[in-house]
Amino acid sequence: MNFNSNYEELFYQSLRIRMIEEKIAEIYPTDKIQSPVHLSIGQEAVAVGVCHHLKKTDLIYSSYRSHAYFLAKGGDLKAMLAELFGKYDGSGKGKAGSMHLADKSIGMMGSSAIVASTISHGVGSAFASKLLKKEQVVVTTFGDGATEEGSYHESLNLASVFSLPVIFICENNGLAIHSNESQRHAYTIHQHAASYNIKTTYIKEGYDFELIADAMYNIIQDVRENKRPHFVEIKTYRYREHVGIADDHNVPYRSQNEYETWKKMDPLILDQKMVTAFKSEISREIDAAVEFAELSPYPPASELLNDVY
Amino acid sequence: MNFNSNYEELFYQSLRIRMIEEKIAEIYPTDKIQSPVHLSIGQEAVAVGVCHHLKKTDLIYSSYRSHAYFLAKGGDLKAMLAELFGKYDGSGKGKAGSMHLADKSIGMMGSSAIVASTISHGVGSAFASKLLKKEQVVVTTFGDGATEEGSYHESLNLASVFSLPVIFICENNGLAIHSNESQRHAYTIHQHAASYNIKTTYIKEGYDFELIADAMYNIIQDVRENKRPHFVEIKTYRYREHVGIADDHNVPYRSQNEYETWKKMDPLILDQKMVTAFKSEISREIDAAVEFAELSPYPPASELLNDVY
Amino acid sequence: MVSIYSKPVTIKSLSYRNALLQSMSNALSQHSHVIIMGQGVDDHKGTFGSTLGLAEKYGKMRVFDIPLSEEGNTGMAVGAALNGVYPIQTHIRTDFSLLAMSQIVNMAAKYKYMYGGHFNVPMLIRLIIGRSWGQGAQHSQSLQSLFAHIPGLQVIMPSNAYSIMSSYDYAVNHYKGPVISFEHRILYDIEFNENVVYDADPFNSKKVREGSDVTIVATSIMVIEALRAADYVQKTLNLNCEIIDLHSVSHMDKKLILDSVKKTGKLFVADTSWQAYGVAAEISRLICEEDPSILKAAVVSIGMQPAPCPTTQSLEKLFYPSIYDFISKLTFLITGKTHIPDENKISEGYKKFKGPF
Amino acid sequence: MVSIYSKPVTIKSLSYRNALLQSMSNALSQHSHVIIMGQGVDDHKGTFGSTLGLAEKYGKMRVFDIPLSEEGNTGMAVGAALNGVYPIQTHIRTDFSLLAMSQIVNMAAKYKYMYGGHFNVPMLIRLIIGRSWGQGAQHSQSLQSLFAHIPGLQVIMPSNAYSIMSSYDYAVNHYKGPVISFEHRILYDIEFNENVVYDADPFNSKKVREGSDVTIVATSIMVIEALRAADYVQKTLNLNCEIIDLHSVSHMDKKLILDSVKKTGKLFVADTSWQAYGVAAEISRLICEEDPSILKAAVVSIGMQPAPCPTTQSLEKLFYPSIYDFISKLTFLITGKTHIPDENKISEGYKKFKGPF
Ligand SMILES: Cc1ncc(C[n+]2csc(CCOP(=O)(O)OP(=O)(O)O)c2C)c(N)n1
Ligand SMILES: Cc1ncc(C[n+]2csc(CCOP(=O)(O)OP(=O)(O)O)c2C)c(N)n1
Ligand SMILES: [Mg+2]
Ligand SMILES: [Mg+2]
Repeated sequence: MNFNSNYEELFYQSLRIRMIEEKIAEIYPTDKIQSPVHLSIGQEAVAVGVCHHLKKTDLIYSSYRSHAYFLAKGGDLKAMLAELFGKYDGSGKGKAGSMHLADKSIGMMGSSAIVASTISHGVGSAFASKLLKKEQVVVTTFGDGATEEGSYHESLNLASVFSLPVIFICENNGLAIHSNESQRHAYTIHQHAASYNIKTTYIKEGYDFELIADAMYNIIQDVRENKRPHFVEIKTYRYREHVGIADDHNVPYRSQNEYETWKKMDPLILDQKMVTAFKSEISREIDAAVEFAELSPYPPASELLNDVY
Repeated sequence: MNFNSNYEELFYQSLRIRMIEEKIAEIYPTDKIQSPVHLSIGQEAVAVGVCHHLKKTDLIYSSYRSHAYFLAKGGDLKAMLAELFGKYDGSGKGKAGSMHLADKSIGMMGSSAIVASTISHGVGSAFASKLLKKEQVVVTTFGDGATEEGSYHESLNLASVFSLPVIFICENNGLAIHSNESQRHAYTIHQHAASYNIKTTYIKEGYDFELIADAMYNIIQDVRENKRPHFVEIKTYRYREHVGIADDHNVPYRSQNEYETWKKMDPLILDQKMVTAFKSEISREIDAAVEFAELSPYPPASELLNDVY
Repeated sequence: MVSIYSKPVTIKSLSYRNALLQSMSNALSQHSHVIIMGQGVDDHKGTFGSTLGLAEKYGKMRVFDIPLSEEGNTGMAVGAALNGVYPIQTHIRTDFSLLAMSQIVNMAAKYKYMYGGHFNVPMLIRLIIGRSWGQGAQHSQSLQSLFAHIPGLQVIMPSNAYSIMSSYDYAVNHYKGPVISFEHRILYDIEFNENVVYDADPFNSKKVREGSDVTIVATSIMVIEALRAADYVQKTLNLNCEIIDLHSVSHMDKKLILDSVKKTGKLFVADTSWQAYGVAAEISRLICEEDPSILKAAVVSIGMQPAPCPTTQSLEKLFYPSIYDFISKLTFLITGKTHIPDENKISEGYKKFKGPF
Repeated sequence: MVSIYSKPVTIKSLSYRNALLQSMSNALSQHSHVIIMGQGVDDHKGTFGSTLGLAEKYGKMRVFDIPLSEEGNTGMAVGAALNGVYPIQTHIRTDFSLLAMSQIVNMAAKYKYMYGGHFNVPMLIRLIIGRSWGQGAQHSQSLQSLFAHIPGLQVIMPSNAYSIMSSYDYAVNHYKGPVISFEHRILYDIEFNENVVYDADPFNSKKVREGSDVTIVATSIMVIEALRAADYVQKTLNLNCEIIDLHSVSHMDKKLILDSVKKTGKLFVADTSWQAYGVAAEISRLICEEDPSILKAAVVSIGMQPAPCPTTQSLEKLFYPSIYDFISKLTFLITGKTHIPDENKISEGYKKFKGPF
């Protein structure tokens, strides 16, 4: 694709992710995807902005909510959908499913359904990068809820003590399942993170892919050159329910108002001209990928006990 | 005992603890105490100052380095020494040993050899105190090393989110075994703790039992009345090796100079008049307790499988 | 320990979920020192319905959501228990309890013994085993063997609604130590119609079917599978299975098992986890150390395949033993002959779990 | 798997500690991507001597002390392994690994399978089992069964210096997955004089003594106890014990064990942990599921008593099986007669451990 501007490119990528997830939501009731799905609809700009200036050789770790990162880091859509369908051509041969997307070839190193479990992996890979002089930066992404886990504290301390080229991305959608951040946090995430002697950036415009990408440009450069961690908190908003596909704003754990406010700032809603420009092309790509996933075979029984050690 | 001043009383208690631990060091080579001992020599003022204004019904949790707390909270010396000797009259019937001193009757609720494991217990007991309206404060003490553990972070957050009457005492001797704080901490303990929206006090004069007791007086009152946590970091210095009885200043992991500096501020060394005044009385008490411990029987074989559930 | 049956009850139909909800509600209403703490216990899903509405009724000091910090939360529960509270802690997946292992194993399990018997840590930890709909490797584990290896823990796997009622009542009202209970997610939707009887010792293993041809020892949802298989082989082949609902995997009723195997000479073990170092292993030890000659055939055991759980349905269905596997292996054990189960004659099982959670 | 002996070596005398130090040093010198991380690995005690001087030699980027954060550290090791480093992680007591269970069980063990075989997590976790001198409940656990239950982990218990040499060499140079190795603290001080041979598969179980009267399967330091007991009953009563050093508790050599028990008809299991859901259980399952009739007598097993470890020496000595227990139970199993061991005829064991650590 040729784009006329950075904005266009980032828009395209964000829209593509949204349309892919909307397609997943459309397919879900057919039971073809038998795997819990955690959609990033509303949060796409974060993944797109974070990954834009990363190199293919840079690494990224994510959580169960990882479709957006998989795609933004350059993951193959066909392999992703096949994976969700539980098929052999999936990125994890069907063994992974939606919660465990990964692809070594693009530096997407893992996504885990144990909250906060990949934060320390980012630290470790950054250690390896430094020791082996790889000039790689490593990104590890997680939600606001993940910051409550002990290993989060441990990881921030380790990264700072050893001065490692790791970028922590806290994607703060204000919710852990149905629980609000204020109920769970005595601290303010980026302020608390700063107490580990880590440089910190707070971005409250989580819908603004350009702003995020620009901020990341400088951060990535600093981390790569100076081999030291950086912490980024990005405020964002989850449009759908925690797991599954529904809009659950009917449940009073959060407010419809907040939702409307976020939507009013969402370029993917605001800029319908761009949407129209890209929509059909993206649809075609998605349809082809869905067909690929449908046609891909299930893994053979022989795979059951393969790769255990 | 009658004391002419607060100073005298606190001095007496600190001296008593030191003399008891020196006696333990004296006995240790005989192998009568077959249990790893972690001495508080040099750190006594912390325990004495912290416990002085606690009520018997207030609770305290500690680590494997807990002789001083056990005694300062009012624990029975005979029961403690018998415990170290592995005897049936010990506070834990000999099953506990030096690392697990506890006595429910004085609110000494446990001491654990898993670093940081009792921090959350303090939080939980404070929760119970609040729920059951006990008007108790709960103290949990731990070292600087313990702050590196994930559950430390979790505990601070929990205490603050639920606004619980718990006092965190971080006894910072600058060392975790042979490792210096600066190697291990990207953060400054009390500053980091403050980021949890917890009131924080930093006391660098860990030898000054009066200053500590006075600070604790206010803290205890605030925590009891307002049912909210407080965090206290107290700088102190460990005179002996981490575990065992030797002076290991010959090993270059720390400096002899630092040791000399701390000794120059230590009232138990400076105020020889007081030492002379109390020494023989304390010695008598200790000798009687040692005799008690010696004479106490070992637990019978029937105890082996008792109290497992 | 031998089961002494008593107090027959005649509740007609009760789902596992409602038994849980009722147990939780009973505990809270009977004792002001009982609390429920866990992620989502107070939300509109209420831990898959098992704590629904309780926060509203008993207040948010007693039924509360808790930050994501399993080790700290468990330590908090231990500390609360040491100061007069009875904490009921929930983990919506068993897998998350691995983050709390040190508190459970190093602290809760040892608190009484380690300090010479002066302290008790009465508490209940509810762990939900996930299965189906692509739960995958990290939301499907069934880690009872890890806990059952540790002295000081009472580890139970209630297989039906009545077992929940009696076990949780006993845990809260009588037992003084930490109880780890494994609840199978698939059981939640099942209604239990039979009149099951309360037991004098609700943590004990129970014989749930008399028979003479084989002894089936089963845990959790595998008890239901065992009943279906037994039903089938009875109707179809006139074979009589004796079934023991193991229930407590840490304190199994050795005599009950040994007496049964002595009678039948054959043992079939159906557990929810991997077999290595699992329930079949421990029961094998029990028999081998008592008298291996009571076994007239090799033991057969079923459980998870020795791999992490794959997400795709095509492999997941091979990962867990099906009722066909169960019946064919069982039949072969009893008769020495191959039998191909007739699908139409297998009694209805539980509904297929439809995701996502 | 059958052991194929090869590459005989003739090193004369080597302590367990020196074997460890040499293995660590070899790994560091052979590969620039090997690191050692753990509390105190770079201090003047050097993990009980097993890492002494290595930080000075290989630099503190490669041999380094690490903050007290087991879960985070293990995750860091996993992440490093995923990016080209071979991490060797140490825990000075096994008990501390309970804080890292989620990383080990939920992540390291599953990394390869869960993502479809595309990733490997080669790493070695060294866990030291404490014993004696009042280690107490939290510094004495031997948690191999917990790990061995989990598919994806290779769990070994090297019983001697040569086993360390070959296993760690194999782990670092050939094996692609996570290895959990249990090193018994008491073994550190022992010198091994025999010419032991390297094995083609260093993770495999090994027959270390031929005999016909009984099969002893032992782990870690219990192998030494088994050799002493076998020696005694041979000299004193002319009884011949076959001894299998189990070594890998997760991937035991089933054929080796079954063949031996078929020959001797009798099985004695000596492990370092509690017996419930432990090594004796798993070996019992193996036999029961294969052919229980090969057992001509009830299996005997020894291990820790079913309680947390008491600190006082008076109970601690009852908590662990003594060599007298071992010999008398062994003799009774073989002969059916009571025998009171003659202390003077028991070969010298290891030195008593003198604390504090
Ligand atoms: C260790 C662990 N505890 C609990 C859960 C259950 N759980 C899954 S997602 C989630 C909320 C996490 O919130 P956050 O980190 O903010 O991520 P988000 O889902 O908002 O992207 C919880 C509690 C889990 N998967 N892992
Ligand atoms: C979870 C855990 N990890 C490691 C150890 C080994 N260890 C015992 S004491 C100690 C140092 C703790 O330092 P600190 O908390 O500062 O307490 P101090 O000994 O200085 O009083 C370590 C690492 C342990 N006991 N528990
Ligand atoms: Mg969130
Ligand atoms: Mg310290």
